[in-house]
Amino acid sequence: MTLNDIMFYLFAGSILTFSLLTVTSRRILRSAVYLLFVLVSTAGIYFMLNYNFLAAVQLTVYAGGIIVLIIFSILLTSHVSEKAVVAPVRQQIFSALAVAAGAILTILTIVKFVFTPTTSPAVDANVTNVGRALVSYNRDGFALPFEVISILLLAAMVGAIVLAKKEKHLVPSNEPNTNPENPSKS
Amino acid sequence: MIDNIPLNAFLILSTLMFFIGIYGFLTRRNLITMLMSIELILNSVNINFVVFNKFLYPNHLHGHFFSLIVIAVAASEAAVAIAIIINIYRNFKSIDVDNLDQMKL
Amino acid sequence: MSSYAYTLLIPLIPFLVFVFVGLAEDKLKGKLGGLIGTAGLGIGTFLSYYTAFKYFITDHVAGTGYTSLKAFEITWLHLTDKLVINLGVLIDPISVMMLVVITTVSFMVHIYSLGYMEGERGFARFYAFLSLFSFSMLGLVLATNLFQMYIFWELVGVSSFLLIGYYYEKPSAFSAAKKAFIVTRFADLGFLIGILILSFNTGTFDFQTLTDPHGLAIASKGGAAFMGLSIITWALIFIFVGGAGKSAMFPLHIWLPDAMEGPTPVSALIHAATMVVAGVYLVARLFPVYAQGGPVALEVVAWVGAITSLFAAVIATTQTDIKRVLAFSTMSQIGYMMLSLGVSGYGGEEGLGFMASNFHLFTHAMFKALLFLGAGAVIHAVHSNDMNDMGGLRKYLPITHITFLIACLTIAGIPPFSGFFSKDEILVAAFHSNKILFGIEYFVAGLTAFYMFRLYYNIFWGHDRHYHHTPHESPKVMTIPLMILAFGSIFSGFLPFHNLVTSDGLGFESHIDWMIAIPSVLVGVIGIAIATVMYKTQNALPDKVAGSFSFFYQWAFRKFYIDEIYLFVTKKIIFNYISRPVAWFDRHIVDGTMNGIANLVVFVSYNIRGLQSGRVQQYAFVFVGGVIALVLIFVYAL
Amino acid sequence: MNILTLFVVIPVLTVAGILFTKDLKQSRLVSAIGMTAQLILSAVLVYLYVSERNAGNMAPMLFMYDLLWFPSLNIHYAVGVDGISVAMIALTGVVVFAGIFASWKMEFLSREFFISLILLATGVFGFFISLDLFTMFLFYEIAVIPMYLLIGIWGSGPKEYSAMKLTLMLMGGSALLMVGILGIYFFSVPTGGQLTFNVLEIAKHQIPIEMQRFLFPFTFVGFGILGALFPFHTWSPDGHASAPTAVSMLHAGVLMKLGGYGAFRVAIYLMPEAAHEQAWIFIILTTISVVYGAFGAIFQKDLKYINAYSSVSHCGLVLFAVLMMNQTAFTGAVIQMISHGLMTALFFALIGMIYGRTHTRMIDEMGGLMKIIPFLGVVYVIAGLASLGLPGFSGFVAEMTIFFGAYQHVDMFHRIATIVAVSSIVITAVYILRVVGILLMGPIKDDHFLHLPDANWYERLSTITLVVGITFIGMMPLWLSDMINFSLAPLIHKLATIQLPGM
Repeated sequence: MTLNDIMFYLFAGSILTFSLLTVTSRRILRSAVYLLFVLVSTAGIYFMLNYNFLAAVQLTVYAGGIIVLIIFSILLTSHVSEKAVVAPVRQQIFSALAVAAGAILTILTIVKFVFTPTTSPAVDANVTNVGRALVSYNRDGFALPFEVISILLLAAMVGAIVLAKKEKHLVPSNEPNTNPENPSKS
Repeated sequence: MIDNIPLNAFLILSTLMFFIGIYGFLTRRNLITMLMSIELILNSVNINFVVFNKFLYPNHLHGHFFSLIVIAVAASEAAVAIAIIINIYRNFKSIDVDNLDQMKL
Repeated sequence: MSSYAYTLLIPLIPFLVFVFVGLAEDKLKGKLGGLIGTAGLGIGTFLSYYTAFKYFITDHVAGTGYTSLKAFEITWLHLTDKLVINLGVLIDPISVMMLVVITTVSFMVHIYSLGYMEGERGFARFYAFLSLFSFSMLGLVLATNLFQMYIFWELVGVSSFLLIGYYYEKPSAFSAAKKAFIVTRFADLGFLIGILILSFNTGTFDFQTLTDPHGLAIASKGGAAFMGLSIITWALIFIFVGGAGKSAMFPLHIWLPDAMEGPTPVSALIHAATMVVAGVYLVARLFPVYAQGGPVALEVVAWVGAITSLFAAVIATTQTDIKRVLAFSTMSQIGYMMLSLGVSGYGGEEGLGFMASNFHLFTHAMFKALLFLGAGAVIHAVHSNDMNDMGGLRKYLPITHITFLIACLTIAGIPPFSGFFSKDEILVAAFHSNKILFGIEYFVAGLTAFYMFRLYYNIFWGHDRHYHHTPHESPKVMTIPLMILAFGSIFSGFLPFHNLVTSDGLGFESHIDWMIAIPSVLVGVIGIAIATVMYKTQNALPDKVAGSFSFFYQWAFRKFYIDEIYLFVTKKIIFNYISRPVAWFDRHIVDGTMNGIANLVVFVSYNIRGLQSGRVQQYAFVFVGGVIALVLIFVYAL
Repeated sequence: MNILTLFVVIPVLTVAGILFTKDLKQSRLVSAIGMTAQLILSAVLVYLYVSERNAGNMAPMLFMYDLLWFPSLNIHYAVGVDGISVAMIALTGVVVFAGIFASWKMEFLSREFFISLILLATGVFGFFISLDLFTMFLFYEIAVIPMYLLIGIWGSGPKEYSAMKLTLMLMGGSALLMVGILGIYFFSVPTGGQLTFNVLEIAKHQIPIEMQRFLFPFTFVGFGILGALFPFHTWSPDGHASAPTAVSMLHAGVLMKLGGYGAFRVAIYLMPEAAHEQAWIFIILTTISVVYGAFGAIFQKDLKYINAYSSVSHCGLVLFAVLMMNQTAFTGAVIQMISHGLMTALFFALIGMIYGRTHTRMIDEMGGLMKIIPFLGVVYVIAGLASLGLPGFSGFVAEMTIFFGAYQHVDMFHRIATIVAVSSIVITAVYILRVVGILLMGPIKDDHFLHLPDANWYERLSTITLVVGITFIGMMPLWLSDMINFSLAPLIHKLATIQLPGM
């Protein structure tokens, strides 16, 4: 067993462990942190696969951006010490069963299926190649998805702002005494 | 570099991650943790894309770019979702998904 | 032939009067409506007498029989290729005789009612209905075919209904009207079924074709059998059911006593002289078919007639309502007529019963109308129907008294009044046919004399009651019809019926059989004598007699509980055990099933609604489950 | 323009006219004008039809017009009339006319009311003139839908329930009908070639007997539900009881006739072989309808329920006659449809007027009304007498024709069914007289009723129109029966020539 193997199983192990912890931890903030570990480990996998640019994006956007966003929202919506309400046991069992069945099915399919890799020479996924492909509008270029994504991001940004902005009388408040100290806010 | 690790190992890893994500989505009551489960799912899918790219079609970078796009989508999705969550929280004083059955009316 | 076309006017004038008076009822002040009606019927009466005169005397070629002829006919409706409903006017001996009877009695009643109904609310309405009735009855007797007869049969029924229910604010009057209509309607059901069978098997409604001795109806008497009798016989029995209903034969008689709730002139016209003999007329009309196509049906007719006459006479001896006594008497007399038809044969001397029946119908119409109108005059004077409220009226009502006495003697069969002649013919006919029936009729003759004189003595003799005001004789407009009818009662017996109205149109020699006549007169006299002893003066004898037969008396007084049986069947059984369950069944089972289906849909959707809970996780769970299931199916199972 | 198309155009124009009105007075005026025009048009049509026939035009359908409007399924706007349709159109004209005047005082949402009412009439007129099954079905649906609104909005009592029930059951019928009609369409030309919805075209061919066996029950029951076939009649009592006057009139008077007409024109005409085979089942059902409806009516206390059950009985007689499948019975069926249409419309009109005065429909709460409102009382008695089959009124003609037609079958089964059906005349008499007795005769029960006003001019107009129709047919049935008889010739011919498998 090479070091590479060990590295892989280490990453895989941490991904699975922290994934499980993410979805089972009763403290939301901890879940977020566990998620961060999962994402970082995933980035490690990408590194191992030699997709350095992707791994970097994964680290910055996911681990850096999204997790921060999530943590902020957690802090906004609940107390740090607050424990998440757990679903009823029945729901957990059924979900687990369904999930297990799904996983087994999928894995069985994967195992049974014979993959045939292409024999064409590989392309190195270095930053140059990636960058070139990203803005190329040739047959293997990704200029159009790139633009689409940029528009999507813009739209998401605008949407997020609009949604999160406090709007007056969005829902008529049934409890006018909720914020008695700050009536001008609502 | 990692050629001796079989493709199936990656796929099984991503499958498990995917279903763990689904499990989380099904069982967590908190909207934010559900969102995190979705991130897990997306992540597992990303792994698949990348691995297929690497092992089966190294002559292209399609899987790689797909992952990139997914990450971007995930980011914007997270942003919008969190905006919605905050909005919901403001209106319902709760982000427990069980309280949010107004949709059926 | 068309020289009789004017006869169409006889029914048509009353119809027009009905339409006019009926529509303009509010506008006709005072007696105007009545006068119009009376005038219209007067014309009809004149035309009828003219027709009778013309048919029987002027147009008759001596030595030949009377033929039947169609004065007028139009097609009213096509049913099938063969069955066509015509409306027309048929002139033959019995229809002409009936014309005379109906118009005479109706005209008398019209005149009489001018006095009797004076000041009643709806005076014009009364005359409109009377005209409607006259129209229907005339249309009935002039019918050229069975179906026309049925049409007018129904119309007669409805006009009777309207007239019985004339005092519609009185619940008893309306329920009597309803009862009359429904009972006769029930009988008409039999009539209709009979028509259906008969017309299907013969392919015609027409009387001339039906009664043709070589026609299908008579020729097919040995045809397809059902329960031992030929189809034609069954048809005839069914038709007789209709006739029995109209003529109040046992056991369909229950409506007639109640029908006395109507105004008395109506009882005289409809429930004594004309409508109730429609059944007799019906059998007489189809007599050739009965006699030759279904002798068994004729036996049924005879027995039903005999039983009814006995049954009604027994009840009549116990009743105290004078109109009801007369009603039962009517039933009894119609029973005579039916019996007479039933024992008759066809043609020549054999047809004595047929002749006797029509003869009796004629005389009965006169004297029974007289009795009813007389009773009306009495009621008019004392404002009561109950003979216990009457007595000693002969001083106050001299004309009524005399005419009533004449009528009583007539019905009792005392010579030389007309009832003697007609009843004698019936007894002779019965004697030659069936001794048992003959015996019954002898007994009934005695009973008749007894109850009529019981009635007579109770009204006009005995001691005075305390009247609210002194009874006084009715106005002339009422007494003159009484006198005319009394005249008819006395002398109509001398009409040569055996030459005029016979089963085959040919006259035959008839003579009084003194071997039968003398005992029958004696029986009548004995009946009168007993009544005289018991009722002429107030004494305790009637109560004693009643007491010694108390059980039987009670039965007879209660009309043998037939009404109660009917009530039990209709109210208890039909109403409670058919109609109520049907209503319940409809509401709960049939409708319940429909509602059940609807509720099932609601139930299912209510439960399905749970799936659409709005809970994202539940959706996701189903989604995942669905995906897994699909994978299982498509990847692993296939 | 084709005269038949006018029957659809005039109501549509009337509806358009009502849209521009402001209040009750205007909208009822427009409706009255439109429907009077319609009535006159019906009369003109009858006249034209009769004169055309007298001129020797022997075509099975007159005034034909054909317009392809949906080519890919070969759906035409094909119209044409024979004696039967003409008679039904005349009936509809009279009933709608009377219905407008019966709802002269409809204050609540009057504009919408009249629009719905006339839309309903449009559907009915369209149904009767159509020769194309699909167009016929379309008009049928047009007639059914406004019903829901009319009962649900302007009804009384449990109106939502009744409206829902009525509409759902009729829609259930439509669903069955749709199966039947599509089935007929797909097997309309068994020899191959362009499929068609046109009744006349289909009638030229024989639909395969196996398909007929399958389709006939669908079609017949589909129409039968509308014709209150036992046990699918329960919408009728509730629906009628809740519906406003004019709607009850139209519904019982005309819409229920769509069932009988359709059963006759589509089910029997196009599938005579299967009809022959399966008639016995439906004869049993309709015989039950006839007697059962009458018995059901005896026990009711609500005037409208009584009349609704009586409609079940009378409409049962229509279907009964249709199933007897001979000329006389068919004629009787059509006359009965017309007669019952007029009578029942009259009844419902009267009930509405009485209800408008006494504010109750329970017969035991009323009594002696004859003395207070003599006009309505007399007309009620006339309607009752007509309903129990008194000669001189249309009911008698119809019933007699049916009974005699039905009795022409020689076998015991038909005979017994006929005799059972005949017995309904007695039961009918019982319930009619019961109502008349309790309602109109006897002493006045409630002093509040003492000063009720008698009929107004519009009420008189409405009822007299119907009474005249009833009496006219009752007195002179020959022209009507001849008109119908003539039009039955193609069907009778078809019936005579069919090969009956196994018979």
